[in-house]
Amino acid sequence: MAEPLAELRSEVAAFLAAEQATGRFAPRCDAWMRGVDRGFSQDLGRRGWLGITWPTAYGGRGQPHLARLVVTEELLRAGAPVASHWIAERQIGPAILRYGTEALKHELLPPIAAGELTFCLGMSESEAGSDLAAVRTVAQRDGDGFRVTGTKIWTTNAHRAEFAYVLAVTDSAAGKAGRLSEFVVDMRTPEVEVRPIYDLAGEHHFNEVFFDGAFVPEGRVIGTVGRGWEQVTAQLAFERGGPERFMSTYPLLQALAAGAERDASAAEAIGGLVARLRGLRTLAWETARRMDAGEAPAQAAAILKFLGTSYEQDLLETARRLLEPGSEATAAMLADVQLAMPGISLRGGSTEILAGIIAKDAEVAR
Amino acid sequence: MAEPLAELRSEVAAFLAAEQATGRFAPRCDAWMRGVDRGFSQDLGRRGWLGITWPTAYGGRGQPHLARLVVTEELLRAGAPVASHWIAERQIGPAILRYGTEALKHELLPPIAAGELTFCLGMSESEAGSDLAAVRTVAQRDGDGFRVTGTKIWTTNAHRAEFAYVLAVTDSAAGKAGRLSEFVVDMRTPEVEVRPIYDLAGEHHFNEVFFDGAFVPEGRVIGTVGRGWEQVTAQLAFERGGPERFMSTYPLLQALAAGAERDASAAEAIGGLVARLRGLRTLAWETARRMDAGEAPAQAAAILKFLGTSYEQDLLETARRLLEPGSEATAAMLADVQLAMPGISLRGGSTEILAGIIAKDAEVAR
Amino acid sequence: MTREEALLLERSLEEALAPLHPADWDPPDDGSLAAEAWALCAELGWDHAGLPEDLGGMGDDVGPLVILAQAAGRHPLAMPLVETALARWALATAGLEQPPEGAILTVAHDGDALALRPAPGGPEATGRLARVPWARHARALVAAGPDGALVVVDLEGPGAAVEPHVDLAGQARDDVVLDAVAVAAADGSEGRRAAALLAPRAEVLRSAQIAGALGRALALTREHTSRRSQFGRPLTRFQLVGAHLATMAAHAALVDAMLDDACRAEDDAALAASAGSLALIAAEAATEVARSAHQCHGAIGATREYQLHHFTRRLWSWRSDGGGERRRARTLGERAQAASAAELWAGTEPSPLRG
Amino acid sequence: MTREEALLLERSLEEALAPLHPADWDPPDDGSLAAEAWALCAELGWDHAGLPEDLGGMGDDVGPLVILAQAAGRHPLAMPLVETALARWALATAGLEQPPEGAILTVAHDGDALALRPAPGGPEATGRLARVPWARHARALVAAGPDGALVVVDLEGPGAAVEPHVDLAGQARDDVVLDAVAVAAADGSEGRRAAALLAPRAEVLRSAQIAGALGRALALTREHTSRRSQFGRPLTRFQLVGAHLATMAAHAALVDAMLDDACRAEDDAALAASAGSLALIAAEAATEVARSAHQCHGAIGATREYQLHHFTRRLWSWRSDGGGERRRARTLGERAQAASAAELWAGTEPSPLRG
Repeated sequence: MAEPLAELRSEVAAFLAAEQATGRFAPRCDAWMRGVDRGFSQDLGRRGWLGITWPTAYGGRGQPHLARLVVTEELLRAGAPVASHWIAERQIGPAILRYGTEALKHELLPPIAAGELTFCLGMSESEAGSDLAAVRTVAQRDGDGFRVTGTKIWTTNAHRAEFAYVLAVTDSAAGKAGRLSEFVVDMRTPEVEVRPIYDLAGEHHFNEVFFDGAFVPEGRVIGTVGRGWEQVTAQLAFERGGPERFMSTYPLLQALAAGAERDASAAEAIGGLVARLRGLRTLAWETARRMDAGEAPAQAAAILKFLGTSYEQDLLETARRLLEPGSEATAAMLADVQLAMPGISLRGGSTEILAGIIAKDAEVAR
Repeated sequence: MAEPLAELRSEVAAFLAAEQATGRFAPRCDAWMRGVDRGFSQDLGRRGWLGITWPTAYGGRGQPHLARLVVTEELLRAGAPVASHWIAERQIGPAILRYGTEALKHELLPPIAAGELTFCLGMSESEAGSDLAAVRTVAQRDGDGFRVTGTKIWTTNAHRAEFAYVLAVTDSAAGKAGRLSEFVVDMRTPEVEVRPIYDLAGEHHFNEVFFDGAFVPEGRVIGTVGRGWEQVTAQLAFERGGPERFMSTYPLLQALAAGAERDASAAEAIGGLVARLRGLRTLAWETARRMDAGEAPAQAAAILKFLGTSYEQDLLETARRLLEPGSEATAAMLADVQLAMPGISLRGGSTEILAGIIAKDAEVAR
Repeated sequence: MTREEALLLERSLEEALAPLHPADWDPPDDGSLAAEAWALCAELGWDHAGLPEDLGGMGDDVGPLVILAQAAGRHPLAMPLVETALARWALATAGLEQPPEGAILTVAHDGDALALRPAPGGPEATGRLARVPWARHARALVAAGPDGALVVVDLEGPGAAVEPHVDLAGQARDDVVLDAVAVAAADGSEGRRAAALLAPRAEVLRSAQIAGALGRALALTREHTSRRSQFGRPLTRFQLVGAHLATMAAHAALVDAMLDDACRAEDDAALAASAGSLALIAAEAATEVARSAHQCHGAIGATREYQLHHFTRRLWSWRSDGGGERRRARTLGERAQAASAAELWAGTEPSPLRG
Repeated sequence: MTREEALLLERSLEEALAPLHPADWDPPDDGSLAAEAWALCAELGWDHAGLPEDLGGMGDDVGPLVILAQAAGRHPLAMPLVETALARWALATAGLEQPPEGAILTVAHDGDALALRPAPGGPEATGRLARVPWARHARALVAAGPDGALVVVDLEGPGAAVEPHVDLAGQARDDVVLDAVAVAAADGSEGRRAAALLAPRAEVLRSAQIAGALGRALALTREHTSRRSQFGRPLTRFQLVGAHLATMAAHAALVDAMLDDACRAEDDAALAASAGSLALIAAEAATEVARSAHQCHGAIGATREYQLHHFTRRLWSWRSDGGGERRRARTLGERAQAASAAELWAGTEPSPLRG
């Protein structure tokens, strides 16, 4: 990696090591979903490590995607608490940058880059599952804006978010292509209500979010009314193509390498995992490079998530087999990952959905 | 196992050990498809070990299916050359016993039980794949019989067989239920032609068989004209439910246990395989017990084949990993199994087809 | 036990336990006891199932305990019914005194980690026992001691301390620390038999609990996938969903067959041999079934509101009980590597079929 | 090598090799040479690709050899083009003499199994080299000797014997038995560099051949599944077929990315590190892709009449070359277990991206 990137990596790693040493955080698997610490995100923002690819005019640093990849790799490697800004910085910022009005960019990108805003994703609905074409939430014109009505589910961090990204129907008569639009909804709008959903670990990250005619001003539309399908598809490439698809569990790999017995069985299993991790990092780098070249590598991103899920599941099984019965800390980490794994494997699209995308993009199957 | 069965097992095992010691055969994986030795089959027949469940009137011994299971387990364990009689004894005999006329039973069952007849299975067609409903071979009434016209493919041992079992359309206007009938076709009929197909190992077991108006007398119909679909479905339970679905590769397991290094990796992998083999044998015994109780456990048979294929594939991968680079004999056995495995995993229905049957029989999916 | 007795026991268990956990039920994860359920089971005498008939039990046969454990797997109630019944069987087998009615007992799998020392008042045990199920609630535990005797530890006496932990399902799995605790030890042939059979029976019973939970996970998945649609088609119409359902059904059938096999074992050695394979097969089934169940359920399956987690979290925990899969597989594998060809083959022979 | 040069080389290889194996082509499995193909490659000088430009090659960069090896994977011709090119590179790098034009050379992976003894006329080698590709056709082999020097063995000289074997694909994999055979050894720094890089380069090139064969297996499977129907629907409409195609495409993409990574390695140590992961990933891809390809093809795929076997049989053989996956994985794993946290992480860092 070119010099400045290596330097950036050292800086981020040094910062994280120091913060961890002071006890500010303990490495945790799946921390980009579960590790919520607004102050930590703000610290990253102050150092210029969020929105690093965005133009300086919007609070970014005009760096390549490879620089962002270096930062995210180090954050994930450390298991640092980055959930407060993650979704906003990963996919909402880029979507606004690509499709938003000048005013919206100036309003939202700088605070996202400062780590000051939490976004939640209002995509899924209980009857839609992975099928975004089945979204039923509607946004009806009302004066100089829209009124959003419907229910979103599996909305991570809705109870902590300033804003929701909402995918809604603006033309129910249109086909998939013209039916949907994207909105930024202020979560303080009175007609928005949040109900908690507890996950397998008994933690509260998911929510159900009810919109009962919540008003959204015209300026909070992302992109073009009716182009939501096309826009969100591009967004999913950002969502799937990052290293969180195989590095949610890096702290467990580290514990495994350090803690497993030194025998043939352990060495062979760990060797296989390490090789796969290198392969996945290489694919992620390649994906970032293609984004820098202006592409939207949707299939590469789907492949990354597809292989990443299988790697993370195999890592968990291997670690469980090799580390149990282990120390208290190891047992706790294993339990943490085990309870998170069903969620990890579904996020960004189930394996079944991804297989369809990969096969279809190769213009073969559906 | 009750006393007489244990005795039967010892007898068969002792015979096989003695024959192997004289060099009459060398243990080979997949020998029930590849190990062709008419004389050997006749020796088994002379000892009363073929058609053992059939009534004595037809050359059998009136024993339970568990006795047949004991014999087949020992034959497979030894990797003995049993392909000459296998298909005839496993599924054609039982089909004739169940549906055939008295004359047909007297004609064919005694020589099958004597190991003197080889049957080939004319089910698959090149455009039908696993879909028996798509069979196109027709059997047209002609005087006191039928004339069969069509092409069957993947017909194992057709070039060595006295008879072919043929599934053919007798009423092309009928639905699946009334469309098909089952015939026994004499392979010496002049209008039958056999073309070899070489497999991955370059061996000749498969064939394409052309029927160009081959005459079949009325008496060679199995069961009722038009009931072929129903009859063949019951036959598939016999085809799938036997120990050959996980014991094709037993000689490799034995070589693995004897030849692998003694380390943690080898012990853990071998331990897992041995436990699964015990589980599969238990399922196969249970399936045979249910046949003795008069059931046709089609779902249990599909489960056996489904789990058996995955066990055999894992055994091969484990053996390859643990035994290479190995001795010449081991390398040859590994190569043999590797080249046979695509065939092994497809025979009796691909995993995809079986999954459908298992899920469907549980009245759920299709 | 006749088939009728078995069905009767199964039905009584079903009728008593099913009403205790409604669909929206979500008990705490802190290792606490489902006291009402436990009281009911004790009142109905199910914890005595392993005792001789003259003591109110159903005899030495492992069958009734297996039915009990399957029910405990289908009904995810926080209580040591299986552990107590197993411990009472061991005490009776060893010729030791039965604790009072309603007492909670448990079983440790690593009794060989204890140091036993003779003392004036009888032997004393020192050491740490890891992850003992429900120890905090138990009056006593039984274990196979380092010298092969059955050891009974009074957990309420001086020198015994319990460090609380919970497993993935919020079930108590406590470390027990013993400092010169007076124990009862049965080292006659009956005591040794009970000690030697403790681990295999625990494996069989945990596998039976796994079987019960597998069945429920499969049933919930069938229900869910036949009720829900995606892309305009019911989930069951998707071939990959069918593949998951087939995987689940196949693994569940394999475990059931091996459970029957264990129940048919003709002697103690045969039971131990069957249990070793069964435990590995059940652990693998737990992994595969839980994965497929969650995959078919999607997000709803990963919530506390929906019932699936009661079963999958227990499957993840139970598969590791008794020392873990790796140790078990290695033991079986080392035996296979040392075996002659005839021993290897005989080692995979099922128990004789009856009728 | 510029991108244009790479494309040009790729196109020339494609145009020359593709016509040499028609769809119904089924050469013998006896380890014999595709003599016409070899003569053509030698005439076009491709076996010289690893030499310095002034010797008619394309330089020290591994890139041109990778393109050559990928083509050799796409075109299943029985010849040691990759081995000869690698051996010529090693000889040039070590400063040793090049054999005459058209000479067939090969490479042994287990040169440390040789015993080298000084003798009046120079060092002599004794020992057995296992499964050396194409040894029966080769004039000489190169290997890394036990002391780290590059060793060249004249296979036509006295004391050298070849025991013929074939691999799963009918390719010659011969044992070489040496009895006090006079060898050339380069033990200066250039010779040691060539010897140290021999195994990593062989791994990269075998992985490149695997990549070529993966691509062909995938293409054949796409073609087959889009052309054939079952139960009235094209195979590609079946979700499980889609899952197989996705598995194949994903593994192929992973191998391609790691091949690029190896080509970008900044120094010899980086190449060795990349090659270790690449070889494991390529071996796993070979297994997965071959399995899915056969599963999608059904019976036709398991015949000699259809082309798939040319690729899958080579995939099954190539994944084991150089000592096998188990040894490789263990080496990587032992290193990871001994590593500090920082080393573990750095050990998975890709080679720098260019542009």
